[in-house]
Amino acid sequence: MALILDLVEQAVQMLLVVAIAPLLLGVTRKVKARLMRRRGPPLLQPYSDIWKLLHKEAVLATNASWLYRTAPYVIFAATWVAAALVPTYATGLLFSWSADLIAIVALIGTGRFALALAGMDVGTSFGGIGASREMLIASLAEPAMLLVVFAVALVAGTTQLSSIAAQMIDTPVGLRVSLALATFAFVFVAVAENGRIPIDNPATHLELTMVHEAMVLEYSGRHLAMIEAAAAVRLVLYFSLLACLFFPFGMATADKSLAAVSLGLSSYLAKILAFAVLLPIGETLVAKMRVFRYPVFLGGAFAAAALAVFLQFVSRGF
Amino acid sequence: MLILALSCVAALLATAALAVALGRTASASPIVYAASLAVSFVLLAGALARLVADPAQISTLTLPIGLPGLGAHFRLDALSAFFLVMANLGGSAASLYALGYGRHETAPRRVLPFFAAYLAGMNLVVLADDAFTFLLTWEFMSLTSWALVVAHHDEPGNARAGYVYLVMASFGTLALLLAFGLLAGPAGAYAFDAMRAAHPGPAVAAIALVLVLVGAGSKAGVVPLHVWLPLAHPAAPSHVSALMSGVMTKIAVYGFVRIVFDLIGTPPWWTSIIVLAFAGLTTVLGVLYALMQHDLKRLLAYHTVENIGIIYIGLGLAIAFQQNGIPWAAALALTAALFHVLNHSLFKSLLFFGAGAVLSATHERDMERLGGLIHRMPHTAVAFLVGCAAISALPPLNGFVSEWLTFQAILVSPQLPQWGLKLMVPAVGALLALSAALAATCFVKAFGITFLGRPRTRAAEAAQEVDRISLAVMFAFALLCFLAGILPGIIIDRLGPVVQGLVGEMLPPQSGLAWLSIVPIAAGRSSYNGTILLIFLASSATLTAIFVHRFATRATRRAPIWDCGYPQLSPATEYTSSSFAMPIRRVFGTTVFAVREKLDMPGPGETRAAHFQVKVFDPAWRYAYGPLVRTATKTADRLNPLQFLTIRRYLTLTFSALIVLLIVVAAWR
Amino acid sequence: MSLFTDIGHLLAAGMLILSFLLLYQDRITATLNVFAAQAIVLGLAVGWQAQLQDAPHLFVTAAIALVVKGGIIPMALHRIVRRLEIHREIEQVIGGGPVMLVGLGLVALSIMLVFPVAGSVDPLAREDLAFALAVILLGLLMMITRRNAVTQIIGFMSLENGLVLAATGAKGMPLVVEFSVAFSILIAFIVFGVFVFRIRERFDTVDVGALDRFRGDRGDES
Amino acid sequence: MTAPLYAILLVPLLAALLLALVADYRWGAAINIVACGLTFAAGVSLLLVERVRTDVLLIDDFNIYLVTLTTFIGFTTSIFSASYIGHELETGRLTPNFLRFYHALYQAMMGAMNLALVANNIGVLWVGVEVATLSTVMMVGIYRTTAAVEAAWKYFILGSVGIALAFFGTILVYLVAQEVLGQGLPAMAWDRLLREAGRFDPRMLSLAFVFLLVGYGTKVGLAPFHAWLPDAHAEGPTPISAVLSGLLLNVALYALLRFKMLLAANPETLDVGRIMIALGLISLVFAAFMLYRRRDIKRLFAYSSIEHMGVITFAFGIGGPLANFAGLLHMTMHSLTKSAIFFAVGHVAQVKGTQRMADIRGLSVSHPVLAVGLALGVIAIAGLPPFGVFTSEFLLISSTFSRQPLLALILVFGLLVAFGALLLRLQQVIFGEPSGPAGRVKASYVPLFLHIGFVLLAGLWLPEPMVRWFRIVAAQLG
Repeated sequence: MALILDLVEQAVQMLLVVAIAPLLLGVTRKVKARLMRRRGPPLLQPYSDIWKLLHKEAVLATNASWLYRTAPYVIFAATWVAAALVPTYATGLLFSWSADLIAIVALIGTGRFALALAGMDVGTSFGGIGASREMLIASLAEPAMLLVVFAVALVAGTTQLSSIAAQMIDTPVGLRVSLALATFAFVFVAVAENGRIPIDNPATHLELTMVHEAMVLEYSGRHLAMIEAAAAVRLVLYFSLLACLFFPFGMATADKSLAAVSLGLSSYLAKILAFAVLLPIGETLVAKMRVFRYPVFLGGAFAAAALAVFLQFVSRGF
Repeated sequence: MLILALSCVAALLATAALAVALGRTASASPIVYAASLAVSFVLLAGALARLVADPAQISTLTLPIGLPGLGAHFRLDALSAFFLVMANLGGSAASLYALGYGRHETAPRRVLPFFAAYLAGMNLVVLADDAFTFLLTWEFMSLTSWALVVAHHDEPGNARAGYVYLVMASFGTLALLLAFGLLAGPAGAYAFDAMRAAHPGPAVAAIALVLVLVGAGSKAGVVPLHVWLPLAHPAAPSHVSALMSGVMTKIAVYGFVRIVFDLIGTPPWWTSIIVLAFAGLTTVLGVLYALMQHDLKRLLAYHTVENIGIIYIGLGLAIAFQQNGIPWAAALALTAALFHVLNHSLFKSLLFFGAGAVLSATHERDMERLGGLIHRMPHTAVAFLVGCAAISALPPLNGFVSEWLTFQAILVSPQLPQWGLKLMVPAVGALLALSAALAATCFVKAFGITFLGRPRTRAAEAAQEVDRISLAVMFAFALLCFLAGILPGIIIDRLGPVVQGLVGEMLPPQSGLAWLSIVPIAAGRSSYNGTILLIFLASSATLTAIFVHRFATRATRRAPIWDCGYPQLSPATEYTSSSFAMPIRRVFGTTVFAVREKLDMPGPGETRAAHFQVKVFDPAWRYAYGPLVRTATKTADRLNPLQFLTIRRYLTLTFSALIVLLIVVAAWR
Repeated sequence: MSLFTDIGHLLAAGMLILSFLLLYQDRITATLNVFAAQAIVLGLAVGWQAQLQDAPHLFVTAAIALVVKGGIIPMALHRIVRRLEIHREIEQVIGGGPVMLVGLGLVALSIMLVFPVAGSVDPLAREDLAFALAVILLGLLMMITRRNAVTQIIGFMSLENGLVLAATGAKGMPLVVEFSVAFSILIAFIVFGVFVFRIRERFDTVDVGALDRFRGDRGDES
Repeated sequence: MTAPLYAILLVPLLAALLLALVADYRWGAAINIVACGLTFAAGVSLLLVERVRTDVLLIDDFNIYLVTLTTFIGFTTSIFSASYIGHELETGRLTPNFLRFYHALYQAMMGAMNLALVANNIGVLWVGVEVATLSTVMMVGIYRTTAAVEAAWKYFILGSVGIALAFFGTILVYLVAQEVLGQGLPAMAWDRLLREAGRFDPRMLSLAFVFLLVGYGTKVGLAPFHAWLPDAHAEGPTPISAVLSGLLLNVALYALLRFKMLLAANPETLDVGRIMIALGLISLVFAAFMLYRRRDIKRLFAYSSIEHMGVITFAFGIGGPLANFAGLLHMTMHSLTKSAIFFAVGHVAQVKGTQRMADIRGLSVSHPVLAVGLALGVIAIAGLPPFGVFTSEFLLISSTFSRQPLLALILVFGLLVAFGALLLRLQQVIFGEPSGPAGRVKASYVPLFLHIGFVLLAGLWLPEPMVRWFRIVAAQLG
């Protein structure tokens, strides 16, 4: 019985992340447009975009291989599973122990791996550009992300997301220098991984500046839909991670009473909505970077995270 | 079992003799490879049985050969059994693969005898139980592999590769010899048992450890002793490259583990800092070197260096923990290292087999001249892709598990008391994280440029899928990569007794756990479950696909690629491997490798071709070996005139030597 | 007894002095004559030892010294020198003055080496030994300060004189005669070598340096 | 049971006289082989009969295996030489009456070396070494080319000076000995000297050793007395190079070690070990660097001989049971291996018609078996397993490092440098596109592979009596 409940919970969680993903995208776009004095698309526009794409026929390049066709599903699945394993409104998910934070980071990597390969499959130079830049960003961002993981794990004494969150809630660690640094680094990484300004501009289609868009340039129809959905889910994933790691308050931990759960749910939604509003604000404040200034940006994140880890090694008090 | 192993080795040597006898006959190659396949399979089965059945049992044997008064000691314990499994897994796979691949061999007489002898040598190293036998077999292994490296001596660069290889190899052997001399003491107690019994003082232990790091490291490819590796591994025939990269470097690791953990036992804690420093350096530099390559086999060889670094990180941590009395953590780190040994032998062999398939299909190793092979050789592509994913440490494959364990070991290291370690370990962790990401980049490049896109040359267009046997081997190894990834608990449990024997602790048994997940330390702390992850991924992907195909359209139209309005884009417009690596080169290369890029772009209206040239310098050559060679040459030139003196001058030499000696006698007393 | 020892001492010292003379002789013919003189003194010294130790076989050695080294070989060398038309050549000794100093140093060294342990052995043998050692070293020094094959041979022969002196000085040493014979043969070989290889015709000079024109690895490119 | 003992001296003597009369070179070669075979048989039978000790002759643990080794290598070399000179006659480098000379001298040299080995008398020892030297001098010059004559002349002059100094040393030893043992033969007999060495005047003994070291050291080819060695090896007939490296150097070293035993038995004496260490390391490192600039393949291996003599001298200088054992083993292994290498080199030089390595390439393509032989030889001499040299170097380095780390490092450095040079040349010669004539080798490979086989065997297993002798001698060497 309890198992069934857990399964239900897990399923809810999975559906939840997929369900709200386009909405978040819509929110960010809307806010951004508003900040630019545009009216902007309706909030639910992403849903209809994906829906439309799903029903269009997919145009494949003549020399596209099976990898090109399967990649979108792999990407989506990897991102989705990763997102599904991050506790959103309640800790102690049924399967949350099957992959800890490191594994989740690696899962995102799996998705990226597939995406980059797919970008190179048809053999246009855009795919190449996109893939090589994406991997550059990844190879700068992933270590920073792992260091963030280290820092958090050292504070909480575990890499288990549920346990981390539970720990943070039950025994409030208070304000920690290392955690502050880690949060800072995490935000940078999240911006980079989601291809937001200043790293990448999701709205652009100017070949020389685009990264993510360049990779998926050849995609159309349902495949493109999958990739767009994956991108949206990834945004949710990072928001939930941010919420779960650094702002876990309000999560339902021990008691799974309806009240607690609903509290957790609402607080979760509030949190990620807040992030979805803050992100575009941040984006409008800065300008897109040249490719070769990424190292500076992500290097900052890396340095901050590394500093956090060092502090943890020096003394658990930080 | 030990008897069996030794007789198997004897059989391998007999096979080598047989190969010599068979000479040029057409049937030589299948016979030899079949024989070595059979023998190494028997060895594999035996060692596996031993590891599963009673790993704790230790069987020894002394033959009346070898060093006079000492005899040749052999010993089979859990550690040797594990490495026997690893070695013969690679050995039998390579033999099987060669049954197909070996048909293309142009000079079988230069390969066959040494192949069998090489297998014998690697097995003997693992079994040796005294310094003399160990070094003898160790160098025998180097010697036979040297012969294999120079098998195609007429191809440019191979002779040089062989030269650098053998010189470095004997350098390493001499370092090990010095270490043994130190451990054996002036009395010359060369048997490993005697060394185990004698507990060296901290100073001796430290010096010995450094010497072993140098000696075994030069064979394993620890930076800056790696220079021979990217030259030699690609030069050999591909199934041998697989053995050299996949197995021999691990035998070197075995040497390190055996001597440091078993014989020395208690090196001072600070030696771990040295090991960790070199390991971190090796990890990052190795993968960066690999990224700069465009020769497929050389890329793989350089990447071996990175994995060796990861393994040594585990070993360094194990030393640190053990010397600080945290055996369970030492067990964790050591398990991670040994697990990675197995994993790397799996996917690196797989990748070299794949590279060999590409080579035999296109006669090309240069990725810039390949591409689009996924259409021409689909099966190879699948296997190679699995290898790439595994080596990039992507879940749910095996590469991730060992890296995950290493990370877990790093995460418990704040318990280490010493400051040096407090600062070194997180730095190494950061380097490991960096290298993990770079490895993914490296293999996106390797697979993308070689198999994806459009063929860049005729050779790539005309490629044909390779023979069934090679494919079978590749798929078997791909499957093993999967299994090791989703069922790591089983392997960790097999490693338990091995680790137990070395650091006196082992990880808690995993196979009993629910859902087949692994919990290295405590359930609340960290756990990973490849099986569930795989199920999750597979189910969600298929569900989505079904959903999409069911409820949305599945209509598909083929169309030419988008050419920005320029019809028939030539393959030359594709991204090349050097252009793919360009951003990384810009970011890391300019500082690390002193990369020089020369672009000669014709102005508008000019009809001449544009030229782009990249020079990547290996700092090891630049700052270590180059000067060394120059000094040696200069010294030789300085001394050479002494060959051309007149008799009178020679007499003067004799005379002055005599006078000096006389003065010594006069001054004495 | 003291008289005897004094005479023995005297003869040995005479050889030493002749060695010094050899060292700075720069005309070949003169060098040959001085060598002959040294050989004769050697013969006398050996004869004296034979008398002293009443070891008749030593007279053979003495005779060899007198006849072969004092007579035949110098004559042969005179002929060679004349044949090679270098009997008028002035051969410059390398660093004449310093060489004398070095020679003195060598004498001092040899005395230092042999004397202090004048233990049970009778002093005569010791002194002879010291002088013999000095003669040997001086001969060697001469060999390396001359460029001319003939003078080098002379240097070697005076070295060998020193050896014979030492050998005969060693009381009751067996096979001394055989040794001296063997050495005479050796020297005969050397002379023979100069003669047969006809250094002049082969190398256009007696300068031994020229022998080294055809040096092992010279002139091979890579 | 002195018959075999006299046989190894008389057979060569008679053979030498006989060969001086035989005009036909085929007969000469045949007689040469037969005589060497008989000598070898006698040498082997020495192992079976019980030890002999007379006033002049002596068989003990030290020289018994050296005699066997010497006669064995003499035998194999005579076989090799038979085919070698046949070719030399075809190419007209030698004429039959020179060969008469050559064979007679060959036997004379063998006899002299045996004499030096079995002598129980420091004077006879000296005579043996000198006769061997002089006979080889003449064989070195036998080609009569300017280079050969120069080599012979250099060898002759330097050798003679060595002879003289060694003789002076011998006189000194007699002087110190006769103070204790009284005048006459006893004061020159090994067994007595060794027994009474403790009572000798240490200072004079040390002085004597210095002269002997320089004198016999010249024969051993230690730097800086080595000058004659490379040219003598390079310019003489290859069989002579083989016996020079394989035997004569050993015999000279044997003489030196005999005297070292005296000093070892006398604690008061100067610690000559240091001097030997210094000379050994100088020779090793010097030769190692000289290897790089060699163009002539025979000269290359001549320098490698200098290098190994340095290693051996170093080993005895270090002393101690392990190092001395290693030194003795290394002596044996080096003579077997180096003579094998010279056999191979001889074949190479004959089929390719040159000794310049620059003109010899791709041997493994044109003459695979020969290439394998050469490669095995070089690998063995470079101290790689599973050959005997590895065993001795293993013992030497490991035992030295635990006692004298610094010296061991220098030793390792020298060995590594030398290895680099040898391997470089080997690869140049056997790999790449074949060059020059590809004619078949018209000689038997038996001697070559016989030697290598023995070296290989010794690398894996040493016969028990040999080990015992080595141990005893090692103990005596202190």
